[in-house]
Amino acid sequence: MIDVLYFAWVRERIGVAREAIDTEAATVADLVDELRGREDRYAAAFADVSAVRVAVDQKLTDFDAPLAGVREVAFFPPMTGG
Amino acid sequence: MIDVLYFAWVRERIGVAREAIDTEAATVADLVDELRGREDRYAAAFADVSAVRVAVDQKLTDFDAPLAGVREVAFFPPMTGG
Amino acid sequence: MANIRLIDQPFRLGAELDAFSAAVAPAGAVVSFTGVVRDEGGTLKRMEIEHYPGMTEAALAEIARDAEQRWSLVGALVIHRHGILYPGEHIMMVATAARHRAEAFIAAEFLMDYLKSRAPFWKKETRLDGTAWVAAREQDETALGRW
Amino acid sequence: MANIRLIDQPFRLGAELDAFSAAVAPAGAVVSFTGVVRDEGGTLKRMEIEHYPGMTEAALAEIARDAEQRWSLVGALVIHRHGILYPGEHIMMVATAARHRAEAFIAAEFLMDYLKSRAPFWKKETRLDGTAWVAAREQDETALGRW
Repeated sequence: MIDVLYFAWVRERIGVAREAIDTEAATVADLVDELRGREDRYAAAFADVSAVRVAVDQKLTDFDAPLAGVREVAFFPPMTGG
Repeated sequence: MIDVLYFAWVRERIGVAREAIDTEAATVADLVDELRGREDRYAAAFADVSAVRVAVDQKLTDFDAPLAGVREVAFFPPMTGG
Repeated sequence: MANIRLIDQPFRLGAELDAFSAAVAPAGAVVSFTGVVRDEGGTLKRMEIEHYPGMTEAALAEIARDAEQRWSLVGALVIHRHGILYPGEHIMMVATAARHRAEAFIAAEFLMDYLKSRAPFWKKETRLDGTAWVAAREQDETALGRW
Repeated sequence: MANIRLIDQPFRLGAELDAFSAAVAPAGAVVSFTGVVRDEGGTLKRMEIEHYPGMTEAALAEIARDAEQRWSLVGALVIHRHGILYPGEHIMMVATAARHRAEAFIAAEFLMDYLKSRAPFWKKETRLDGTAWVAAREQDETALGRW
Protein backbone atom coordinates (compact mmCIF):
# COMPACT_ATOMS: atom_id res chain seq x y z
CA MET A 1 0.00 0.00 0.00
CA ILE A 2 1.26 3.42 -0.97
CA ASP A 3 -0.31 6.71 0.10
CA VAL A 4 -0.91 8.73 -3.04
CA LEU A 5 -1.49 12.48 -2.69
CA TYR A 6 -2.75 14.98 -5.25
CA PHE A 7 -2.50 18.75 -5.17
CA ALA A 8 -3.94 21.73 -7.02
CA TRP A 9 -5.58 20.92 -10.36
CA VAL A 10 -4.36 17.31 -10.24
CA ARG A 11 -6.36 16.93 -7.03
CA GLU A 12 -9.37 18.64 -8.56
CA ARG A 13 -9.39 16.38 -11.61
CA ILE A 14 -9.00 13.20 -9.59
CA GLY A 15 -11.51 14.34 -7.00
CA VAL A 16 -9.64 13.25 -3.88
CA ALA A 17 -6.68 14.70 -2.01
CA ARG A 18 -5.24 11.41 -0.83
CA GLU A 19 -5.88 7.68 -1.20
CA ALA A 20 -4.13 4.44 -0.24
CA ILE A 21 -3.38 2.41 -3.33
CA ASP A 22 -2.51 -1.26 -3.43
CA THR A 23 -0.05 -1.52 -6.28
CA GLU A 24 2.79 -3.63 -7.63
CA ALA A 25 4.05 -0.78 -9.80
CA ALA A 26 7.85 -0.73 -9.93
CA THR A 27 8.23 2.95 -10.80
CA VAL A 28 6.27 6.17 -10.69
CA ALA A 29 5.66 5.86 -14.43
CA ASP A 30 4.21 2.38 -13.92
CA LEU A 31 1.92 3.72 -11.20
CA VAL A 32 0.73 6.50 -13.49
CA ASP A 33 -0.02 3.97 -16.25
CA GLU A 34 -1.93 1.83 -13.79
CA LEU A 35 -3.99 4.79 -12.56
CA ARG A 36 -4.66 6.00 -16.09
CA GLY A 37 -6.18 2.62 -16.91
CA ARG A 38 -8.52 2.69 -13.94
CA GLU A 39 -10.89 5.56 -14.57
CA ASP A 40 -11.32 8.58 -16.81
CA ARG A 41 -10.63 11.03 -14.03
CA TYR A 42 -7.08 9.64 -13.68
CA ALA A 43 -6.65 9.63 -17.43
CA ALA A 44 -7.71 13.29 -17.43
CA ALA A 45 -5.29 14.22 -14.66
CA PHE A 46 -2.36 12.44 -16.32
CA ALA A 47 -3.22 13.27 -19.93
CA ASP A 48 -0.08 15.40 -20.21
CA VAL A 49 2.51 14.17 -17.74
CA SER A 50 4.93 16.88 -18.84
CA ALA A 51 2.64 19.21 -16.84
CA VAL A 52 2.80 17.04 -13.73
CA ARG A 53 5.56 16.90 -11.10
CA VAL A 54 6.11 14.08 -8.62
CA ALA A 55 7.51 13.76 -5.11
CA VAL A 56 8.38 10.40 -3.56
CA ASP A 57 8.46 10.36 0.23
CA GLN A 58 8.31 14.16 0.09
CA LYS A 59 11.34 14.59 -2.16
CA LEU A 60 10.99 15.93 -5.69
CA THR A 61 12.00 13.30 -8.20
CA ASP A 62 11.08 12.13 -11.70
CA PHE A 63 8.83 9.49 -13.24
CA ASP A 64 11.63 6.91 -13.43
CA ALA A 65 11.89 6.79 -9.63
CA PRO A 66 11.46 3.28 -8.18
CA LEU A 67 8.65 2.61 -5.70
CA ALA A 68 10.19 -0.23 -3.68
CA GLY A 69 9.87 0.60 0.01
CA VAL A 70 8.13 3.89 -0.68
CA ARG A 71 5.35 5.10 1.62
CA GLU A 72 4.12 8.24 -0.07
CA VAL A 73 3.87 9.51 -3.65
CA ALA A 74 2.51 12.94 -4.55
CA PHE A 75 1.44 14.37 -7.91
CA PHE A 76 1.02 18.08 -8.59
CA PRO A 77 1.55 20.85 -11.16
CA PRO A 78 4.74 22.95 -11.28
CA MET A 79 4.98 24.91 -8.06
CA THR A 80 3.97 28.55 -7.86
CA GLY A 81 5.01 29.75 -4.43
CA GLY A 82 6.72 32.96 -3.43
CA MET B 1 35.69 84.34 -6.02
CA ILE B 2 34.97 80.67 -5.75
CA ASP B 3 33.59 78.94 -2.68
CA VAL B 4 35.88 76.02 -1.94
CA LEU B 5 34.59 73.26 0.34
CA TYR B 6 36.50 70.42 2.01
CA PHE B 7 35.11 67.24 3.53
CA ALA B 8 36.29 64.39 5.73
CA TRP B 9 40.08 64.09 6.05
CA VAL B 10 40.65 66.73 3.39
CA ARG B 11 38.78 69.16 5.64
CA GLU B 12 40.72 68.00 8.68
CA ARG B 13 44.09 68.49 7.00
CA ILE B 14 43.24 71.93 5.66
CA GLY B 15 41.58 72.96 8.89
CA VAL B 16 38.53 74.69 7.47
CA ALA B 17 35.30 73.39 5.98
CA ARG B 18 34.79 76.22 3.51
CA GLU B 19 36.55 79.32 2.29
CA ALA B 20 36.10 81.88 -0.47
CA ILE B 21 39.15 81.94 -2.73
CA ASP B 22 40.08 84.66 -5.17
CA THR B 23 41.67 82.78 -8.04
CA GLU B 24 42.42 83.02 -11.72
CA ALA B 25 42.87 79.23 -12.00
CA ALA B 26 41.50 77.93 -15.29
CA THR B 27 40.90 74.36 -14.14
CA VAL B 28 40.53 72.35 -10.95
CA ALA B 29 44.10 71.11 -11.37
CA ASP B 30 45.34 74.70 -11.60
CA LEU B 31 43.45 75.56 -8.42
CA VAL B 32 44.99 72.60 -6.62
CA ASP B 33 48.49 73.70 -7.71
CA GLU B 34 47.78 77.20 -6.51
CA LEU B 35 46.57 75.96 -3.11
CA ARG B 36 49.51 73.58 -2.75
CA GLY B 37 51.89 76.48 -3.18
CA ARG B 38 50.19 78.51 -0.47
CA GLU B 39 50.72 76.62 2.75
CA ASP B 40 51.86 73.24 4.02
CA ARG B 41 48.37 72.23 5.12
CA TYR B 42 47.16 72.42 1.50
CA ALA B 43 50.24 70.56 0.31
CA ALA B 44 49.46 67.85 2.88
CA ALA B 45 45.82 67.57 1.81
CA PHE B 46 46.70 67.36 -1.89
CA ALA B 47 49.91 65.33 -1.54
CA ASP B 48 48.24 62.41 -3.35
CA VAL B 49 45.51 63.73 -5.61
CA SER B 50 44.65 60.19 -6.71
CA ALA B 51 43.03 59.90 -3.25
CA VAL B 52 40.99 63.08 -3.69
CA ARG B 53 37.72 63.52 -5.58
CA VAL B 54 36.27 66.80 -6.78
CA ALA B 55 32.81 68.20 -7.38
CA VAL B 56 32.20 71.40 -9.31
CA ASP B 57 28.92 73.15 -8.57
CA GLN B 58 27.86 69.98 -6.75
CA LYS B 59 28.50 67.62 -9.67
CA LEU B 60 31.26 65.02 -9.53
CA THR B 61 33.87 65.74 -12.15
CA ASP B 62 37.62 65.43 -12.65
CA PHE B 63 40.67 67.63 -12.23
CA ASP B 64 40.58 68.78 -15.84
CA ALA B 65 37.24 70.52 -15.30
CA PRO B 66 37.29 74.24 -16.20
CA LEU B 67 36.44 76.80 -13.54
CA ALA B 68 35.03 79.59 -15.73
CA GLY B 69 31.69 80.70 -14.26
CA VAL B 70 31.90 78.20 -11.42
CA ARG B 71 30.60 79.17 -7.97
CA GLU B 72 31.53 76.16 -5.84
CA VAL B 73 34.31 73.57 -5.83
CA ALA B 74 34.49 70.74 -3.29
CA PHE B 75 37.35 68.37 -2.47
CA PHE B 76 36.91 65.13 -0.57
CA PRO B 77 38.03 61.48 -0.33
CA PRO B 78 36.23 58.67 -2.17
CA MET B 79 32.71 58.43 -0.78
CA THR B 80 31.76 55.81 1.78
CA GLY B 81 28.00 56.04 2.18
CA GLY B 82 25.49 53.23 2.38
CA MET C 1 19.87 28.84 12.02
CA ALA C 2 17.16 29.95 9.68
CA ASN C 3 13.81 30.98 11.09
CA ILE C 4 11.08 29.38 8.96
CA ARG C 5 7.38 29.85 9.44
CA LEU C 6 4.39 28.58 7.52
CA ILE C 7 1.27 30.45 8.56
CA ASP C 8 -2.39 30.78 7.63
CA GLN C 9 -2.91 34.31 8.93
CA PRO C 10 -1.54 37.72 7.85
CA PHE C 11 1.85 38.67 9.21
CA ARG C 12 3.26 42.09 10.01
CA LEU C 13 6.07 42.76 7.57
CA GLY C 14 7.67 45.66 9.41
CA ALA C 15 7.54 44.02 12.82
CA GLU C 16 9.05 40.84 11.39
CA LEU C 17 11.88 42.76 9.74
CA ASP C 18 12.56 44.71 12.94
CA ALA C 19 12.73 41.48 14.96
CA PHE C 20 15.00 39.82 12.39
CA SER C 21 17.27 42.85 12.18
CA ALA C 22 17.60 42.93 15.97
CA ALA C 23 18.35 39.20 16.12
CA VAL C 24 21.22 39.44 13.63
CA ALA C 25 22.82 42.52 15.17
CA PRO C 26 26.45 41.69 14.23
CA ALA C 27 25.53 41.75 10.52
CA GLY C 28 26.12 44.91 8.53
CA ALA C 29 23.64 44.17 5.76
CA VAL C 30 20.01 43.06 5.86
CA VAL C 31 17.97 42.40 2.71
CA SER C 32 14.27 41.59 2.59
CA PHE C 33 11.90 40.53 -0.15
CA THR C 34 8.14 40.60 0.17
CA GLY C 35 5.60 39.26 -2.29
CA VAL C 36 2.25 41.02 -2.30
CA VAL C 37 -1.11 39.93 -3.75
CA ARG C 38 -1.70 42.27 -6.70
CA ASP C 39 -5.24 43.38 -7.36
CA GLU C 40 -4.69 43.20 -11.14
CA GLY C 41 -6.57 46.41 -11.80
CA GLY C 42 -9.44 45.42 -9.53
CA THR C 43 -10.10 42.10 -11.30
CA LEU C 44 -8.60 39.85 -8.60
CA LYS C 45 -10.93 39.06 -5.71
CA ARG C 46 -8.81 36.63 -3.76
CA MET C 47 -5.99 34.12 -3.90
CA GLU C 48 -5.87 30.69 -2.30
CA ILE C 49 -2.54 29.02 -1.59
CA GLU C 50 -2.45 25.26 -1.25
CA HIS C 51 0.64 23.49 0.05
CA TYR C 52 1.96 20.04 0.91
CA PRO C 53 2.13 19.76 4.70
CA GLY C 54 5.33 18.09 5.80
CA MET C 55 7.15 18.46 2.51
CA THR C 56 6.72 22.24 2.55
CA GLU C 57 8.51 22.70 5.87
CA ALA C 58 11.28 20.30 4.83
CA ALA C 59 11.77 22.01 1.46
CA LEU C 60 11.92 25.49 3.00
CA ALA C 61 14.40 24.33 5.64
CA GLU C 62 16.63 22.75 3.00
CA ILE C 63 16.58 25.84 0.78
CA ALA C 64 17.41 28.10 3.73
CA ARG C 65 20.21 25.80 4.91
CA ASP C 66 21.71 25.84 1.42
CA ALA C 67 21.64 29.64 1.35
CA GLU C 68 23.18 29.97 4.80
CA GLN C 69 26.04 27.68 3.88
CA ARG C 70 26.76 29.11 0.44
CA TRP C 71 27.04 32.69 1.66
CA SER C 72 27.99 32.44 5.36
CA LEU C 73 24.84 34.25 6.39
CA VAL C 74 24.44 35.61 9.88
CA GLY C 75 20.77 34.68 9.60
CA ALA C 76 17.86 33.94 7.29
CA LEU C 77 14.10 34.28 7.69
CA VAL C 78 11.36 32.72 5.57
CA ILE C 79 7.66 33.32 6.21
CA HIS C 80 5.08 31.94 3.78
CA ARG C 81 1.33 32.02 4.00
CA HIS C 82 -1.18 29.43 2.87
CA GLY C 83 -4.96 29.57 2.77
CA ILE C 84 -7.03 32.53 1.57
CA LEU C 85 -5.40 35.91 0.86
CA TYR C 86 -6.79 39.18 -0.42
CA PRO C 87 -5.22 41.87 -2.64
CA GLY C 88 -2.62 43.93 -0.83
CA GLU C 89 -1.82 41.16 1.66
CA HIS C 90 1.72 39.85 1.96
CA ILE C 91 2.12 36.36 0.52
CA MET C 92 5.56 35.74 1.94
CA MET C 93 8.80 37.33 2.94
CA VAL C 94 12.42 36.33 3.08
CA ALA C 95 15.15 38.21 4.87
CA THR C 96 18.89 37.61 4.88
CA ALA C 97 21.66 39.08 6.98
CA ALA C 98 25.35 39.07 6.13
CA ARG C 99 28.47 41.05 6.80
CA HIS C 100 28.39 42.79 3.43
CA ARG C 101 25.61 43.66 1.05
CA ALA C 102 26.58 41.48 -1.91
CA GLU C 103 26.09 38.27 0.10
CA ALA C 104 22.80 39.42 1.61
CA PHE C 105 21.40 40.33 -1.82
CA ILE C 106 22.48 37.19 -3.63
CA ALA C 107 21.28 34.90 -0.85
CA ALA C 108 17.85 36.56 -0.86
CA GLU C 109 17.60 36.09 -4.62
CA PHE C 110 18.66 32.46 -4.29
CA LEU C 111 16.02 31.87 -1.61
CA MET C 112 13.35 33.42 -3.81
CA ASP C 113 14.32 31.51 -6.93
CA TYR C 114 14.16 28.19 -5.10
CA LEU C 115 11.09 29.08 -3.13
CA LYS C 116 9.24 29.87 -6.38
CA SER C 117 10.00 26.59 -8.10
CA ARG C 118 11.01 24.04 -5.46
CA ALA C 119 8.73 24.61 -2.48
CA PRO C 120 5.34 22.88 -2.82
CA PHE C 121 2.93 25.81 -2.99
CA TRP C 122 0.21 26.34 -5.58
CA LYS C 123 -1.72 29.54 -6.09
CA LYS C 124 -5.30 29.70 -7.26
CA GLU C 125 -6.81 33.03 -8.21
CA THR C 126 -10.44 34.00 -8.04
CA ARG C 127 -11.09 36.81 -10.49
CA LEU C 128 -14.29 38.58 -11.48
CA ASP C 129 -14.60 36.14 -14.39
CA GLY C 130 -13.81 32.90 -12.56
CA THR C 131 -11.22 30.81 -10.81
CA ALA C 132 -7.92 29.47 -12.17
CA TRP C 133 -4.67 27.94 -10.95
CA VAL C 134 -1.71 30.21 -11.55
CA ALA C 135 0.59 28.78 -14.21
CA ALA C 136 4.29 28.53 -13.41
CA ARG C 137 6.26 31.15 -15.32
CA GLU C 138 8.92 29.67 -17.55
CA GLN C 139 11.43 32.27 -16.36
CA ASP C 140 10.99 31.02 -12.80
CA GLU C 141 12.28 27.62 -13.84
CA THR C 142 15.10 29.03 -15.96
CA ALA C 143 16.09 31.33 -13.07
CA LEU C 144 17.38 28.24 -11.27
CA GLY C 145 20.02 27.81 -13.96
CA ARG C 146 21.87 30.72 -12.35
CA TRP C 147 22.74 28.65 -9.29
CA MET D 1 8.36 59.51 -7.51
CA ALA D 2 11.07 58.36 -5.19
CA ASN D 3 10.82 59.21 -1.52
CA ILE D 4 14.23 60.47 -0.35
CA ARG D 5 15.08 61.47 3.18
CA LEU D 6 18.30 62.62 4.76
CA ILE D 7 18.01 62.54 8.55
CA ASP D 8 20.11 63.01 11.66
CA GLN D 9 18.04 60.85 13.99
CA PRO D 10 17.36 57.08 14.12
CA PHE D 11 14.55 55.81 11.88
CA ARG D 12 12.23 52.88 12.39
CA LEU D 13 13.05 50.31 9.73
CA GLY D 14 9.91 48.21 10.06
CA ALA D 15 7.54 51.16 10.17
CA GLU D 16 9.21 52.67 7.11
CA LEU D 17 8.94 49.42 5.17
CA ASP D 18 5.28 49.03 6.16
CA ALA D 19 4.50 52.57 5.00
CA PHE D 20 6.39 52.07 1.73
CA SER D 21 4.72 48.72 1.08
CA ALA D 22 1.28 50.25 1.66
CA ALA D 23 2.06 53.19 -0.64
CA VAL D 24 3.05 50.95 -3.56
CA ALA D 25 0.11 48.58 -3.23
CA PRO D 26 -0.20 47.66 -6.93
CA ALA D 27 3.34 46.22 -6.93
CA GLY D 28 3.83 42.51 -6.44
CA ALA D 29 7.41 42.67 -5.22
CA VAL D 30 9.08 44.81 -2.57
CA VAL D 31 12.81 44.59 -1.78
CA SER D 32 14.57 46.40 1.03
CA PHE D 33 18.19 46.80 2.01
CA THR D 34 19.34 48.11 5.36
CA GLY D 35 22.87 48.92 6.42
CA VAL D 36 23.60 48.52 10.11
CA VAL D 37 26.49 49.84 12.21
CA ARG D 38 28.52 46.75 13.16
CA ASP D 39 30.10 46.67 16.57
CA GLU D 40 33.22 44.92 15.21
CA GLY D 41 33.47 42.59 18.14
CA GLY D 42 32.94 45.34 20.67
CA THR D 43 35.78 47.51 19.35
CA LEU D 44 33.60 50.11 17.61
CA LYS D 45 32.28 52.83 19.89
CA ARG D 46 30.53 55.06 17.38
CA MET D 47 30.38 56.19 13.78
CA GLU D 48 30.06 59.71 12.46
CA ILE D 49 28.70 60.37 8.99
CA GLU D 50 29.60 63.61 7.28
CA HIS D 51 27.86 64.68 4.09
CA TYR D 52 27.71 67.53 1.58
CA PRO D 53 24.44 69.40 2.13
CA GLY D 54 22.79 70.26 -1.15
CA MET D 55 24.83 67.88 -3.27
CA THR D 56 23.74 64.90 -1.18
CA GLU D 57 20.04 65.45 -1.80
CA ALA D 58 20.64 66.09 -5.50
CA ALA D 59 22.80 62.98 -5.89
CA LEU D 60 20.30 60.73 -4.11
CA ALA D 61 17.43 62.09 -6.21
CA GLU D 62 19.36 61.50 -9.43
CA ILE D 63 20.32 57.94 -8.47
CA ALA D 64 16.72 57.12 -7.54
CA ARG D 65 15.37 58.68 -10.73
CA ASP D 66 17.80 56.59 -12.78
CA ALA D 67 16.65 53.41 -11.01
CA GLU D 68 12.97 54.20 -11.45
CA GLN D 69 13.42 54.76 -15.15
CA ARG D 70 15.65 51.79 -15.89
CA TRP D 71 13.33 49.27 -14.24
CA SER D 72 9.85 50.85 -14.38
CA LEU D 73 9.60 50.82 -10.61
CA VAL D 74 6.30 51.39 -8.88
CA GLY D 75 8.23 53.22 -6.18
CA ALA D 76 11.59 53.73 -4.50
CA LEU D 77 12.58 54.85 -1.02
CA VAL D 78 15.98 56.06 0.19
CA ILE D 79 16.65 57.04 3.80
CA HIS D 80 20.18 57.91 4.88
CA ARG D 81 21.41 59.16 8.21
CA HIS D 82 24.17 61.60 8.98
CA GLY D 83 25.69 62.66 12.30
CA ILE D 84 26.55 60.30 15.14
CA LEU D 85 25.46 56.64 15.11
CA TYR D 86 26.06 53.79 17.52
CA PRO D 87 26.51 50.04 16.90
CA GLY D 88 23.26 48.34 15.97
CA GLU D 89 21.70 51.50 14.56
CA HIS D 90 20.49 51.59 10.96
CA ILE D 91 22.72 53.72 8.73
CA MET D 92 20.38 53.77 5.79
CA MET D 93 17.75 51.85 3.91
CA VAL D 94 16.57 51.60 0.35
CA ALA D 95 13.35 49.95 -0.77
CA THR D 96 12.10 49.26 -4.27
CA ALA D 97 8.74 48.09 -5.55
CA ALA D 98 8.07 46.53 -8.92
CA ARG D 99 5.64 44.18 -10.59
CA HIS D 100 8.04 41.23 -10.45
CA ARG D 101 10.90 40.33 -8.16
CA ALA D 102 13.78 40.51 -10.65
CA GLU D 103 13.24 44.22 -11.24
CA ALA D 104 12.84 45.01 -7.54
CA PHE D 105 16.06 43.16 -6.66
CA ILE D 106 18.21 44.60 -9.40
CA ALA D 107 16.99 48.15 -8.81
CA ALA D 108 17.80 47.87 -5.09
CA GLU D 109 21.31 46.64 -5.90
CA PHE D 110 21.78 49.47 -8.38
CA LEU D 111 20.65 52.02 -5.77
CA MET D 112 23.08 50.58 -3.24
CA ASP D 113 26.03 50.46 -5.62
CA TYR D 114 25.59 54.10 -6.59
CA LEU D 115 24.77 55.24 -3.10
CA LYS D 116 28.02 53.70 -1.84
CA SER D 117 30.28 55.40 -4.36
CA ARG D 118 28.44 58.39 -5.80
CA ALA D 119 26.55 60.01 -2.94
CA PRO D 120 28.70 62.38 -0.87
CA PHE D 121 28.83 60.65 2.50
CA TRP D 122 31.95 59.90 4.53
CA LYS D 123 32.10 57.63 7.55
CA LYS D 124 34.45 58.12 10.47
CA GLU D 125 34.76 55.39 13.06
CA THR D 126 35.72 55.82 16.68
CA ARG D 127 37.19 52.59 17.99
CA LEU D 128 38.69 51.71 21.32
CA ASP D 129 42.12 52.51 19.87
CA GLY D 130 41.27 55.77 18.12
CA THR D 131 39.44 57.48 15.30
CA ALA D 132 39.77 56.92 11.55
CA TRP D 133 37.97 57.70 8.31
CA VAL D 134 36.61 54.59 6.65
CA ALA D 135 38.48 53.83 3.43
CA ALA D 136 36.44 53.21 0.29
CA ARG D 137 36.50 49.53 -0.64
CA GLU D 138 37.88 48.90 -4.10
CA GLN D 139 35.07 46.48 -4.84
CA ASP D 140 32.56 49.27 -4.25
CA GLU D 141 34.07 51.21 -7.13
CA THR D 142 34.35 48.17 -9.38
CA ALA D 143 30.72 47.25 -8.57
CA LEU D 144 29.67 50.22 -10.70
CA GLY D 145 31.10 48.52 -13.76
CA ARG D 146 28.08 46.23 -13.70
CA TRP D 147 25.77 49.08 -14.71
